[in-house]
Amino acid sequence: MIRILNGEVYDPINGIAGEVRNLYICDGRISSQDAGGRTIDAAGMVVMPGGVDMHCHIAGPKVNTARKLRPEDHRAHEIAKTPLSRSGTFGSVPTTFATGYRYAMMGYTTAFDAAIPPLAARHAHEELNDTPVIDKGFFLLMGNNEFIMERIAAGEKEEVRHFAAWLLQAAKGYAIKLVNPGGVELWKSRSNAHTLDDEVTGFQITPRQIIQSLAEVSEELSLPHPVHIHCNNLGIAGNWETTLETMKALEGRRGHLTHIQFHSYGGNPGESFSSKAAEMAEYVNAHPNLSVDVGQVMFGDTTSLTGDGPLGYMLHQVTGCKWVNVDIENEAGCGITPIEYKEKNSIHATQWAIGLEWFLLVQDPWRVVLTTDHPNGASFTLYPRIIRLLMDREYRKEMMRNVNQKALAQTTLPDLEREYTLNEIAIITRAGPARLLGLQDKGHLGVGACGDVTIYEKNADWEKMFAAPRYVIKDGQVLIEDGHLRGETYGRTFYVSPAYDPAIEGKIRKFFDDYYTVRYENYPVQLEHYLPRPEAIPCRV
Amino acid sequence: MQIEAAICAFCGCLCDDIVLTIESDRIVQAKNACALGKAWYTAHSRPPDLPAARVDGKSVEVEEAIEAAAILLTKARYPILYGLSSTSCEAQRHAVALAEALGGCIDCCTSVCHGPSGMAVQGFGEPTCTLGEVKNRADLVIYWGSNPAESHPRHMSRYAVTSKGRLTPNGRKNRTVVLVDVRSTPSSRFADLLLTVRPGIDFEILWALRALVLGRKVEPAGLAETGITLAQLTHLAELMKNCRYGVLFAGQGLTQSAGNQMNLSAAILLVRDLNQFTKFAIIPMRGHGNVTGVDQVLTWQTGYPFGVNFSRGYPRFNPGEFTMVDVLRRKEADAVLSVASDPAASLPAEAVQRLTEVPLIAIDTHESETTRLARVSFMASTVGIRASGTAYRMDNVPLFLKQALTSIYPSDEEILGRLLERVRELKA
Amino acid sequence: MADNTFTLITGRSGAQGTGISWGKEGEGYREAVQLVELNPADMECLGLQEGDAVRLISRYGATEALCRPGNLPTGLAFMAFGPVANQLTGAETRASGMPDTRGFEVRLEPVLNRRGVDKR
Amino acid sequence: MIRLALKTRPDLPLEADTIRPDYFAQKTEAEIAKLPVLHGNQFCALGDFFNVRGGASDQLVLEGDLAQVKRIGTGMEYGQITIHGNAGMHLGAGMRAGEIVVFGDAGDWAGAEMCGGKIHIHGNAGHGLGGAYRGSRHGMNRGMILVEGNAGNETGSLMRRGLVAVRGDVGEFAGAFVIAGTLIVFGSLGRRAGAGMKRGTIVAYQQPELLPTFTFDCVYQPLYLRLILQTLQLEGFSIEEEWRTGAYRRYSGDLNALGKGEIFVYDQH
Repeated sequence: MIRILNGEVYDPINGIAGEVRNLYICDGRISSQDAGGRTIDAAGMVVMPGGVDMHCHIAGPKVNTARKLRPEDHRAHEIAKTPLSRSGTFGSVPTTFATGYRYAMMGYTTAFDAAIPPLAARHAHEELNDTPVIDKGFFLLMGNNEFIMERIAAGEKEEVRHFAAWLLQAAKGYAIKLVNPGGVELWKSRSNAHTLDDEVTGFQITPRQIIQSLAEVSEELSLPHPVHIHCNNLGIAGNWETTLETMKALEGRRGHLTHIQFHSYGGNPGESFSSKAAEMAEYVNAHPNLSVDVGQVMFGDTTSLTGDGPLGYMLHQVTGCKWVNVDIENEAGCGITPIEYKEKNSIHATQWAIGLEWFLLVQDPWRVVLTTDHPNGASFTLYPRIIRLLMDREYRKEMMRNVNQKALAQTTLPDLEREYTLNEIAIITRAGPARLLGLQDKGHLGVGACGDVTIYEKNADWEKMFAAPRYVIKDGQVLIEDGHLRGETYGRTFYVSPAYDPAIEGKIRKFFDDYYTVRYENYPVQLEHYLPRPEAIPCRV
Repeated sequence: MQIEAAICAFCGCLCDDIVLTIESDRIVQAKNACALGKAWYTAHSRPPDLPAARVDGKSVEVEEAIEAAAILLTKARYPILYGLSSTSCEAQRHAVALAEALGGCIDCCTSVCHGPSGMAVQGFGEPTCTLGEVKNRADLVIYWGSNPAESHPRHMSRYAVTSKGRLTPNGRKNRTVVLVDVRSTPSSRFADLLLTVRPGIDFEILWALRALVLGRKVEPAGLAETGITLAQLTHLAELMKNCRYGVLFAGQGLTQSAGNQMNLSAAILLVRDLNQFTKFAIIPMRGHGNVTGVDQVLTWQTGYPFGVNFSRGYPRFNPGEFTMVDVLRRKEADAVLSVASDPAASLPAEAVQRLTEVPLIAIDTHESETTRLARVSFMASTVGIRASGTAYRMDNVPLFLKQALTSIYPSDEEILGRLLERVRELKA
Repeated sequence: MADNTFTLITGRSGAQGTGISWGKEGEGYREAVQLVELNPADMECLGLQEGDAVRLISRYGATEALCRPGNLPTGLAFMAFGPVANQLTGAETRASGMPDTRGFEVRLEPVLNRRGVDKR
Repeated sequence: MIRLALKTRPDLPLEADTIRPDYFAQKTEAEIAKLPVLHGNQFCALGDFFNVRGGASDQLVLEGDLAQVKRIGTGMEYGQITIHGNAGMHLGAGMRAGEIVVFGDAGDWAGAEMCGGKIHIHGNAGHGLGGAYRGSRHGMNRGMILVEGNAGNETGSLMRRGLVAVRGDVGEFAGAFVIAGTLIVFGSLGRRAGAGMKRGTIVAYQQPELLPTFTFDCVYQPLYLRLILQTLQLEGFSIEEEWRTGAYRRYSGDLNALGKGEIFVYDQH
């Protein structure tokens, strides 16, 4: 039991924006009753719900391959064991223990991996079980699933739905994720999808059909989080039209467009590169069915790791760096390559500016979420700096002076004077993502919510304030105090379990016999073995 | 009783279509298993004939052996944990924690099998795929320095050669199979093209192939020692460039021959170059049942796949410095814990010598050279037969191995878990 | 092979593989790891018949094995992985972690008046 | 000057990355003796293993067989270390400036990824001399390494700038994947030298076996080589007069990489 007294509370879901209040936590949850216990004097401090990262890459095959790929990125970035914590290494792709501790140190208590191939779901769960502190889950790659594509081609909409539900159950996943729909399949024959209406060879369908079918399935299954889309043509000049097409293709259905920064480029490949954030933000502002997370790029060395195989190859061609590609049978793919974002590079500077434009141009903070697409745009450890860029106009202008001026001048960023308020920061870092994820007891401090609370000491330097909260409380336990870990804990794994017609199982089994190398029986993840602290989030019909 | 879709964890193929017939707690039949798998199932379902734990050759309670092992290990100041290739990821997770708690080194059989592949990946990356893509798409399959007929007997039928898939409906007929080796093996008869090369010149051949694929000039003099003509190589280069989906399976013939990691670097660069023209993948022929899994576990816990040192309380990586053979040869190790491996029978004699000089603790599922040599030894239940747990196939696909028979010994996971707990107490 | 020098290749063999499971005391395993395969012409050159014992000497050590004709080029010798071959392999890894286990030189000397048991 | 004489031979690897002239420069004898070194997995004091004499100097003399002592002078930024005896692994790895002289052998990875300064090894060097650690984009990046004896595999691999000269033989893959820089080998150059080199120069004095992706260009007298040989002579390497005036066969490669690298082979005729 904990009492947090006299803090300046930011709880946007409950309409509280900086009021001085007391908070009580009882049995791990926010309570209306003061049941005593440890008292934290939060006078003069900022109190917020624990942070929620809705899109990062922290577990599973491509993350681990990226770790393996880059010993040079870990050397001299180690953390030693303590009596309470395990050791690990950092760099752009930290080890599991390091990931959990670091999120906690930053006041984040929930994170979702954004792209897990179902065939490797077991692997993702294993890693999440070694990721301390935070609650977690993952989105399941379905945008290039050959069973789904076959069923779409056959016009069997129902079967797509039943299969998607079966797959979510089998993998213990949380949401439907599309990555370059159709394009990853095409990459397996060294091609790619360039428009929403390209034909996916061998299946006689188009990316548009995949997007529409799975957006519909997400709604029909009443999944807590709508379809999560990484559009076609990521990173390619002129891709904004594809992104807008994708938004339109949703035809009013809910959809979350992820790392939108990477999809907001004007110009022509090899010739010109510009920002289309302003035009696109306008579209998003006018369409309440859409939400985005930004995928902010920050300057420095990082690792690009993506389920988008052809993108990985393109980046490797640009950088000449070492390159991993994995084609995953019947389902997905991935590409990995180190990348360094440089301030003076006109493309990189434009990308940096576009991310900030998105934050500053979307009017409704509930529909824009702070992410770096960790580690693609930058490490999640840079969130506090991004917060400062959003809250401190002068700092932003100072940073703008360091970047390629010609590139910057072609964006609207120099004209944007907006500064985020603490309440808006609370929205884009916890309340908003929790709501978009459909997590009812996350992202707020109302009675019954998880006892995840972050308490910051005020500091004129917002980066410093957000980088090192004074206290981080997880499920009612004070885990971080003055930057030190005070306890050892492992969080829950969120998943969904939508119903399906078991008649589909025979067809799936046949498909496995024909095309998979693992047996149907050996595919589903054993709940009791791989999810030691499971929490099924209900699908509300 | 019958168990369908059991998974054979002997080799890196992890064939998951085995049908087990069980009679009075013994596996009497393992349908679909190869000779290696049948031997594994039959041998590992024998009734126990050894005490669960021994200290100095005397049978003791497991608890007593845990105590003895924990004391030996905590006293050591440069202990090394080794093996882990034939156990579950759950056990491997404990092993890494134990190495960390001890401030020792941890290395797995990778360092003496595909460690060079790992180092090459760290240098250049890896275009690869899962075995299902080979089954569904590959029209050109190359085994280089590998003898799957004897090392991975079902590799060709289940995954790479005769299997049928989406773009390979006629199986073998849809594929060209190339074998590159220094000798003729039982695998040779499956090849359409057999290149017999001189030993130790794989790098030169791969390097020349790269040049041919890239359309560069090749000095024929540079091929003089290889046993292969420029014409033969040109033909292979053309096959590679013109296939739809090619796969190069890299065997220990590449990793263990002169050049080691550079041979694999050359192979990876060749495959990378080929991706300018077509789709091409490389897959290392990982040997033991879960040697791939230990790389995974070590990597997610430490950032590095093998050869890790915790002397400073955090992980560091350096093959040649923290790897088993080196730590033994230089006589640095002052205690050794071997898990699910038989270093005394599998490492060079000069390295094995050190095992006889320092406290040796062994955990294995059967008696071995190492358990016989050990001061403290534990018998453990075999994962996939008498214990359950996770294993990763050679293409990194994770599978859950179910227990088929009753447990007669504790599992590696349990033994390591208890050892870890005791070591932590002693260290506190 | 005037100087009796061969290049030794070690590797997996079927019998050695099943022996791993059966435990290494088994007859099959012991036989499998004690064989050295040579090209028949090389054997003839050395006056060796199948089952004859030979002494192998590398820069790292020496051991004895029984020879058998195999389908491999002249100048090459093959042994299955195992404790016998390990007497010949080297623990130097050249800063790679991988010992010298394949493709190194061995000298081969027939052991006079001693023959292994021919299974058939 | 500070003298460290080994008094207790470590029975386990001893990591002594605190033995750095730039660390010692501002410290007293007593403070130096208390600096931590890692013996196996336990931190001990430098004084447990060495007799320390002197303080407040960036001139260090080490005595004894230090083959088990790793990381001497890693990352050092100035000063001089003279070692009378052998040195263990990672000698001067990542050093930025200053000088290390070893009257004995050095272990693997001496001068790996160094970015300045000079290492002179009078005995043999191990593997990875001036090379790169696994995964790194480049190895040595400025500085000079001189070896009077032999060196092992991957000498100067992934070198980006700098000079490595070896009086004796080197192992395989010397100068592999070199980006730029110079490697001179007066003894025999092992197989596969210059594999994957983009630019840079390898000089050999015995005809090596070259990869099929190196092509012969011409015979000539590279002026720049004269300057380098002169530098080496000033450093105390004995240089034959005809090496400076003689002709060299030039091979270019690696054609599988950029192809702008060169291997010069001294042509006696």
